[in-house]
Amino acid sequence: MAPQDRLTLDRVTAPADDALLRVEGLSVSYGDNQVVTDVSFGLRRGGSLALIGESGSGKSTIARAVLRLLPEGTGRARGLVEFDGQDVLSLSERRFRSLRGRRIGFVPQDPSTSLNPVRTVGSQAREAAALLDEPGGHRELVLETFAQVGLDDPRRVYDSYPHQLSGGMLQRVLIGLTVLPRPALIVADEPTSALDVTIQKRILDLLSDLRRDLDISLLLITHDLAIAAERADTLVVLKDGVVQESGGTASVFSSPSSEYARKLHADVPALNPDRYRHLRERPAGGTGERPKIEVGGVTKSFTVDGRALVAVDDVSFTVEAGTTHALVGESGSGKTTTIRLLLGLEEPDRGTITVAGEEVTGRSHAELRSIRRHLQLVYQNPFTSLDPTWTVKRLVGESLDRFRVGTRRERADRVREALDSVGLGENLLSRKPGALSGGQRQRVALARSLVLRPDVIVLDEPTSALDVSVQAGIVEVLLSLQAELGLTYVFVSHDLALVRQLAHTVSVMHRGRIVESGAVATVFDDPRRPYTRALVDSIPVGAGTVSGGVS
Amino acid sequence: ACGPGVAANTGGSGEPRSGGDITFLIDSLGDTWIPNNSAISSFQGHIWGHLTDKLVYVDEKGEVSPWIAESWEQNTTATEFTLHLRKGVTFSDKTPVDAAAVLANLDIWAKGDATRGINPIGLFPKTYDHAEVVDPATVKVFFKAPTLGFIPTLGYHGSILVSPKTIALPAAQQADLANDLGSGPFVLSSWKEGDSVVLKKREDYNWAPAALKHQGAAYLDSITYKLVAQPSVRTSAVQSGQADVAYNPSPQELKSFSDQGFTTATPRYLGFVNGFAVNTRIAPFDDVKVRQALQHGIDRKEIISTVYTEDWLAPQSLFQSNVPGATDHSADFAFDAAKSDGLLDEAGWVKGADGVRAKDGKPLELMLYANPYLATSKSVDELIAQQLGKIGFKVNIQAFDVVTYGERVKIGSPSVAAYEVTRSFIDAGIVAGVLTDANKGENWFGLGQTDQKLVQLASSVASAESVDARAPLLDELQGHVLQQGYFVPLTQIVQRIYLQSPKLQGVSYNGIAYANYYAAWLG
Amino acid sequence: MSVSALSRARPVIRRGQASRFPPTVVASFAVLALVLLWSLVPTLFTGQDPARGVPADKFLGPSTAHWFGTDHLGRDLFARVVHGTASSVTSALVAVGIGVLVGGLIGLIAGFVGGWVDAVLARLVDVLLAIPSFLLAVVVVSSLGFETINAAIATGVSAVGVFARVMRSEVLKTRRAVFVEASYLQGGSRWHILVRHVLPNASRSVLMLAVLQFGLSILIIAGLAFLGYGDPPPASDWGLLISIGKDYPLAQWLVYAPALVTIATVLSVNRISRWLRKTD
Amino acid sequence: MNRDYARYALRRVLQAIVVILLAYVFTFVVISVLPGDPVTNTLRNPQNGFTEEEIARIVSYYGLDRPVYEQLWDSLSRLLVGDLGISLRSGLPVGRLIGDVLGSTLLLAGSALVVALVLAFAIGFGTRYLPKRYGQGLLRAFPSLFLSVPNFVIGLVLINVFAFQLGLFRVIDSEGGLATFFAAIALGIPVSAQVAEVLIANLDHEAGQEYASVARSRGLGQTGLFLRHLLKPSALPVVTVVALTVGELLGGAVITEQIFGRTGIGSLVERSVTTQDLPVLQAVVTLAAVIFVVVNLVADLAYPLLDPRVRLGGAKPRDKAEVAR
Ligand SMILES: Nc1ncnc2c1ncn2[C@@H]1O[C@H](COP(=O)(O)OP(=O)(O)OP(=O)(O)O)[C@@H](O)[C@H]1O
Ligand SMILES: Nc1ncnc2c1ncn2[C@@H]1O[C@H](COP(=O)(O)OP(=O)(O)OP(=O)(O)O)[C@@H](O)[C@H]1O
Ligand SMILES: [Mg+2]
Ligand SMILES: [Mg+2]
Repeated sequence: MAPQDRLTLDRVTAPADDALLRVEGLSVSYGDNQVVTDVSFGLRRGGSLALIGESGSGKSTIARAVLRLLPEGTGRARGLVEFDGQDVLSLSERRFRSLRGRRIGFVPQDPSTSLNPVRTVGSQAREAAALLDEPGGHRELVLETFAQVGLDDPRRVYDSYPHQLSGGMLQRVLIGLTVLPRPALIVADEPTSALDVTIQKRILDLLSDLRRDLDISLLLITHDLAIAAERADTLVVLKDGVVQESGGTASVFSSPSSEYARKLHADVPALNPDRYRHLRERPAGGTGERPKIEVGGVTKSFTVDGRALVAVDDVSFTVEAGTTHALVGESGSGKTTTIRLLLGLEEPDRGTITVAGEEVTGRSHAELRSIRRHLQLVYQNPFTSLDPTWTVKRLVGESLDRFRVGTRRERADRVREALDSVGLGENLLSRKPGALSGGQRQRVALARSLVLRPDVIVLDEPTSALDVSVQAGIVEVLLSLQAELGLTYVFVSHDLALVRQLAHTVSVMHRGRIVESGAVATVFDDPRRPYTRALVDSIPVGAGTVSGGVS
Repeated sequence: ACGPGVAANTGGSGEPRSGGDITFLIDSLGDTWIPNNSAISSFQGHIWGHLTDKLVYVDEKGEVSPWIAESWEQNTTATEFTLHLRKGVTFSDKTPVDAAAVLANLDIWAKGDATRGINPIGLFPKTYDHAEVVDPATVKVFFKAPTLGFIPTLGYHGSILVSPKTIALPAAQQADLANDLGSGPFVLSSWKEGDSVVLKKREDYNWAPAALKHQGAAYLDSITYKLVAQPSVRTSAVQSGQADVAYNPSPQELKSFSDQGFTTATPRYLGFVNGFAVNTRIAPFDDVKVRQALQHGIDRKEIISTVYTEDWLAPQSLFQSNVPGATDHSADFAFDAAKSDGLLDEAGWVKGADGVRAKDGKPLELMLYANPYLATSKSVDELIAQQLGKIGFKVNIQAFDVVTYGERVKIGSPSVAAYEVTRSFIDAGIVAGVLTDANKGENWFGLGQTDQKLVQLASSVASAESVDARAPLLDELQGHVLQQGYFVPLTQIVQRIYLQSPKLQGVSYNGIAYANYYAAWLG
Repeated sequence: MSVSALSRARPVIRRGQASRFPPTVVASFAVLALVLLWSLVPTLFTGQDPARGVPADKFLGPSTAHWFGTDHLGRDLFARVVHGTASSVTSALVAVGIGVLVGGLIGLIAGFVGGWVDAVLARLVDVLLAIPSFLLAVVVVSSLGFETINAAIATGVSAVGVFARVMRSEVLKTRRAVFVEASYLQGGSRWHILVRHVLPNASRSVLMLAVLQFGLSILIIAGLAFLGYGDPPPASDWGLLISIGKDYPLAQWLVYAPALVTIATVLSVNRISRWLRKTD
Repeated sequence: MNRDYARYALRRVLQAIVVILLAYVFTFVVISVLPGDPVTNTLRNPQNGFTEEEIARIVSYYGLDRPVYEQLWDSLSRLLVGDLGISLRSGLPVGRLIGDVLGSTLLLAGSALVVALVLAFAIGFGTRYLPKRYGQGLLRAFPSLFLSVPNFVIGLVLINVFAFQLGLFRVIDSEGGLATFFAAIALGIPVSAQVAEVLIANLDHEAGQEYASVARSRGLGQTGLFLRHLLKPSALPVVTVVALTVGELLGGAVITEQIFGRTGIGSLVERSVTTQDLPVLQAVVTLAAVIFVVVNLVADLAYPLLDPRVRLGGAKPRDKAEVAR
């Protein structure tokens, strides 16, 4: 797609006179806390520049400084931000307002919170149309734009409230609103990270197309190096508010000069599909034995608003001991429901589930309890799965206490052991979750599931709330534990690149059904179903073009 | 026209003139307007006094003079009375106030009507037998026993003459003031429950008592009684000219108001002084020495100067000194802390380290129940607690709302050693019915009939057939009660206090201290 | 699943924030500390007797001898305020305690047991909420009698509904929390989950409400005292003092001094409650 | 949606009726805990000197000598046919007593609500407009301050200054325009604090939402942002808060009416409580509960229609309002 973009990859950074946006020595602080330090970069007219970096590195802050949307009172920017020859920071609010929207557009990260929930989409769209200074006909203009960004039924969208539309549709609306006044520059802050994988690609394609057709420059903010490489001609790598490296995409990408950029590159799954091959491809133990997990013809439906909704429809799969089975699929495809059935948290309407030879379905609470000693779950979101009032020590030791394993001392030892195995030190024992980073929390959750020494661990998108580098750390721990202890994993994810890195077998789910399953390599390299193909295609391909030089 | 305790009306400028409206701020409009049921309330009396007339007029000195009853006779044993009614008197609906109407009133006063929820009026002689219409202007009343107090009782605030039509109504309709027709100098203009009553003058009124020194219609066009619960708001409103009279201001502020030129009035009613009836059945008050110590331990001057003003008088007996027959016995209970200490020492009460006396391990304790009908009662009790504290009593104070007070604080109750008396009457003969339990008396001191002398004195007071014969008996009775320490007087009571604009003149106060604006005018 | 929702919940590891007390919060704590000391050791602050005065010295204005002036019986008002503190503070505490314990228990049972128990308790709580709380307090105190402790009980009863509702919604929220399910997977029993997870988490908001309710209770109890539902003399709760003082408009300090003390205390409590809510 | 809404509405209405009946019984039980009533009390006043027999006859006229549960049953069955009974204190029909004063209290409470809303929105608007360092901090402290002053102190001060010092209104004419206005201020100030707190919290919350930044990035100024975007979502939860403060307004009327010398539900309660006039108290307390329940019912039923986000469930708006408490 968009081959022109790739052709421009090697263009050198624009000469200063052609610069649309010039940032020079920008520092931003919130209160006394400086989060962006001495950042400089330039974006030429018609060009695209990506700001990348881990969470909290100051990307959004820079975007907000450029748009002068820093929170009043606390946020303060120093340095030079020049847009089209005008010093943005020193303009009066009134003068700058004429630039906002008209000349500089903004595409936010999460479309679901970016429109006023109590007003219709149309009424908010007219605000953008009003910027065009063309009298009358705002409604027609809006409907036209909606059609242009690929919304099928512009009229319905126009009359809808935001919550009545899907994330992808909302992001299209927002992009439409941004391009409508024909700005010279669009600032897009992680425009796709809140969306489903399959939709991500379509939105990014739309942005690229519009950019090309309307000759708009793009300041793209992302934490995904692959996306950045695919969509921008200049990269600026940030860490802790300091520029680590910048330059043309090709050069930064193929020969990163800073340590940080190199690590960033290495941690992106899409760019390194075989990173963990050595850990994964151990002699496949236990062939011939009975599979550790057998799911046969399981169906589960819920009643929603009086109607039956089949969340899981005749799902079957097996997992061999010591291997990782991945469940992939877009949001709402039934992945979580499947594993809740597996854990006995829901009763299936039909079908059987056996774990280590024991039937899970139709058991009493006490019987389930004994099965659970061998079967643990790691939740998607470590911010909600740990009781905020408990210390790490109690959290990890809870199951030992509940099952009355060993003496008090032995339990303390096992807690320490488990923390150690996920790479956490004893110094965290008395902390509460509030004082831990996201990666640390997910490790605690992992340690909690390990402490009983189960043989099956179910992981529901365990890294989707985390940064790539943090994710890489967790994945590494998971795989080395598997290699060491022969654990069996059921791994839920919508990130196919990640699945490719760590799973042995995979089931692709779509609307509650398994549409395709088999060994990872087979399914990914030769997808049979169009749905699977769409999923596989949505892995950013920036990797494919330039990564050769790296590995 | 100022009696004892009424500050002189300033100026007295010029002649009375007609016209004008006044506003009277009152702290409550009482509970109900059913005429009989509201008889003892201290609030509705203000309004009844203007809406209705009585058979006789009793002035602030207790003197009885004719009103609707032009004259009366009684037989020698005071068991039969003949009332001769004034002619031409009409209720506000123009029906005559004749013998039949008076008879209907006498019957309902005496007996009430339980089937319709109508109470008898309190204090109406229980000896009432029946009455008869002799002719349209003459009524004859019969009693089962000598009833000297009958005629004065007709001037009491419960004995209001209302139309027989009103009397015939069921309670729920009598409760609507608009249905209660009287023959007074004012008629109802409008009223709102719990808020206000507006009276307007009756142009054809022409039967005022001679004692009021004015005939014909009232001078004032209207009187508005408006309920304002906060005392400070009432006084400030008068001060700022928004109202003409504030009822029951705080006594301690009276002086500053009269200094500012406002008129203050503190008329005293006829009745008992404010004081404690001591229950002699409760230890240690069964000991006369302890009771006397109580009497001598109270510094009445300090109470008057702290809580009241010099308009309040120290008591001389258990009766207010304007009561006919009251005599001076103040020496029997004069303040003398040393004497009290001596009495208590004699009685064996020994002072402990904390200043509280004790005997046989029991502290000398007294519980006072603040009287909810008297705003100053709490302050007085606090002061008494201090004073008695000095002679070794440990005084606690308890306060209740009106209903709870009625439930918990009863004469003769084993928890009430000192019952605070605030009671008006028209005739001193009432004492016979309260001091002992003879003839279902209230037995104030818990003596039953053990004190022979008291029983004998009380019964001879009750059966006295003439005022002159009764006087020496009453004097002896007062002396006996006070010497025995049965009753501890505090102050002569002023239950109705008025703060009024200097423009308002010609106000009179009757024997129960209600202000009457019939002859009043705005100067 | 929206990733943004998570990134917003990113732990803001507070650096040096614990040491950052706004000056108004410091002042509020100082006021409360003073109030606490007044209630514990009143004699440290005033040598005068709150119940006995010199009648001749009545209605003296504020001066160095009498900081808050004297009342209608010549008693030192400052001494009365200081000595009345204990009663004002404990009665508010009693009110809050009743609200927290009774309301909290009802909310906890309703939220955790659910089903018909919840339905029944919910109606009970609705009744308590439907009757305006001051009316409820007035009605309850009138049936209990004129005493500050009864006013406190009445105030507590009128707060039961609010506490029950907050507790119930917190319990419901916590009960549905992912970490509760996680504990269940760790082998936790219902009782364990209730006591160890649900209660500690749910009680946070309840405690914050309790702080706020403390200030509110002082005001309600003062309001009841204003209407006459307070201890008999010579008690000197702040509300009683205001209520007595209001009858003497010539001696305005009799109202203003205790009123200001009340306002300062409640204001401090409210400030602290807001600060707690923010820092949490 | 429509059938669901109807079912939801029906359930809420039934619940409301149950709550009102329970409130009636609850009041009865609480009041009859203590023996004593105005009738017996008057009769027993020693000054009257009535005999036991006389007293008993009158007491039985009012049915006060019968067991409590019988009295409750009687009053309930009378209630169902709309008869509220007779006041034991005044002897007047309870319906008439309430009818006489209801208008005055509703006027007072309504005015207080208007005062509260105007104040709250002024404060809310101010916190968005005043520059951070100047009046804003002070303005934000207002709700806290308002919540800390006993409302009888506010009332006493207002009367003192505006009626007596400045002579702006007459206490005699307690139902007059200005008198009502100042009484409404006394009653409304604590309520305005609660509304303002919620409003400020919501405005802050909404202003921090992504959509506010996005709207600004489209070139909207402060006023436009406030009026077009922040006001509606911030004001919607206020509906719920206002409904909850109805209780405050009715309860607060007890003190405010006493201070300003007004008649109304509050002063009626006060009089009935001190005399333990059971029928009146029961009727008034139940009436207050009815008003509260109905207002909240309307608010809850209206909320899903006002706020497009809320589908059903009923719990939503209350939870939002909880922020205030
Ligand atoms: N309003 C604010 N007040 C104070 N600190 C803030 C504020 N917004 C952001 N920060 C802090 O500034 C730093 C940079 O935040 P920023 O949002 O720019 O990071 P980011 O690179 O966009 O991260 P992410 O990938 O999670 O969006 C972080 O430490 C963050 O906690
Ligand atoms: N308890 C429930 N009640 C009603 N519907 C449910 C329930 N749980 C899940 N569903 C519905 O079942 C479908 C499958 O949901 P599920 O959570 O399994 O999807 P998922 O693949 O895990 O999605 P995601 O990637 O967003 O986590 C969805 O449409 C969801 O709305
Ligand atoms: Mg960001
Ligand atoms: Mg899921």
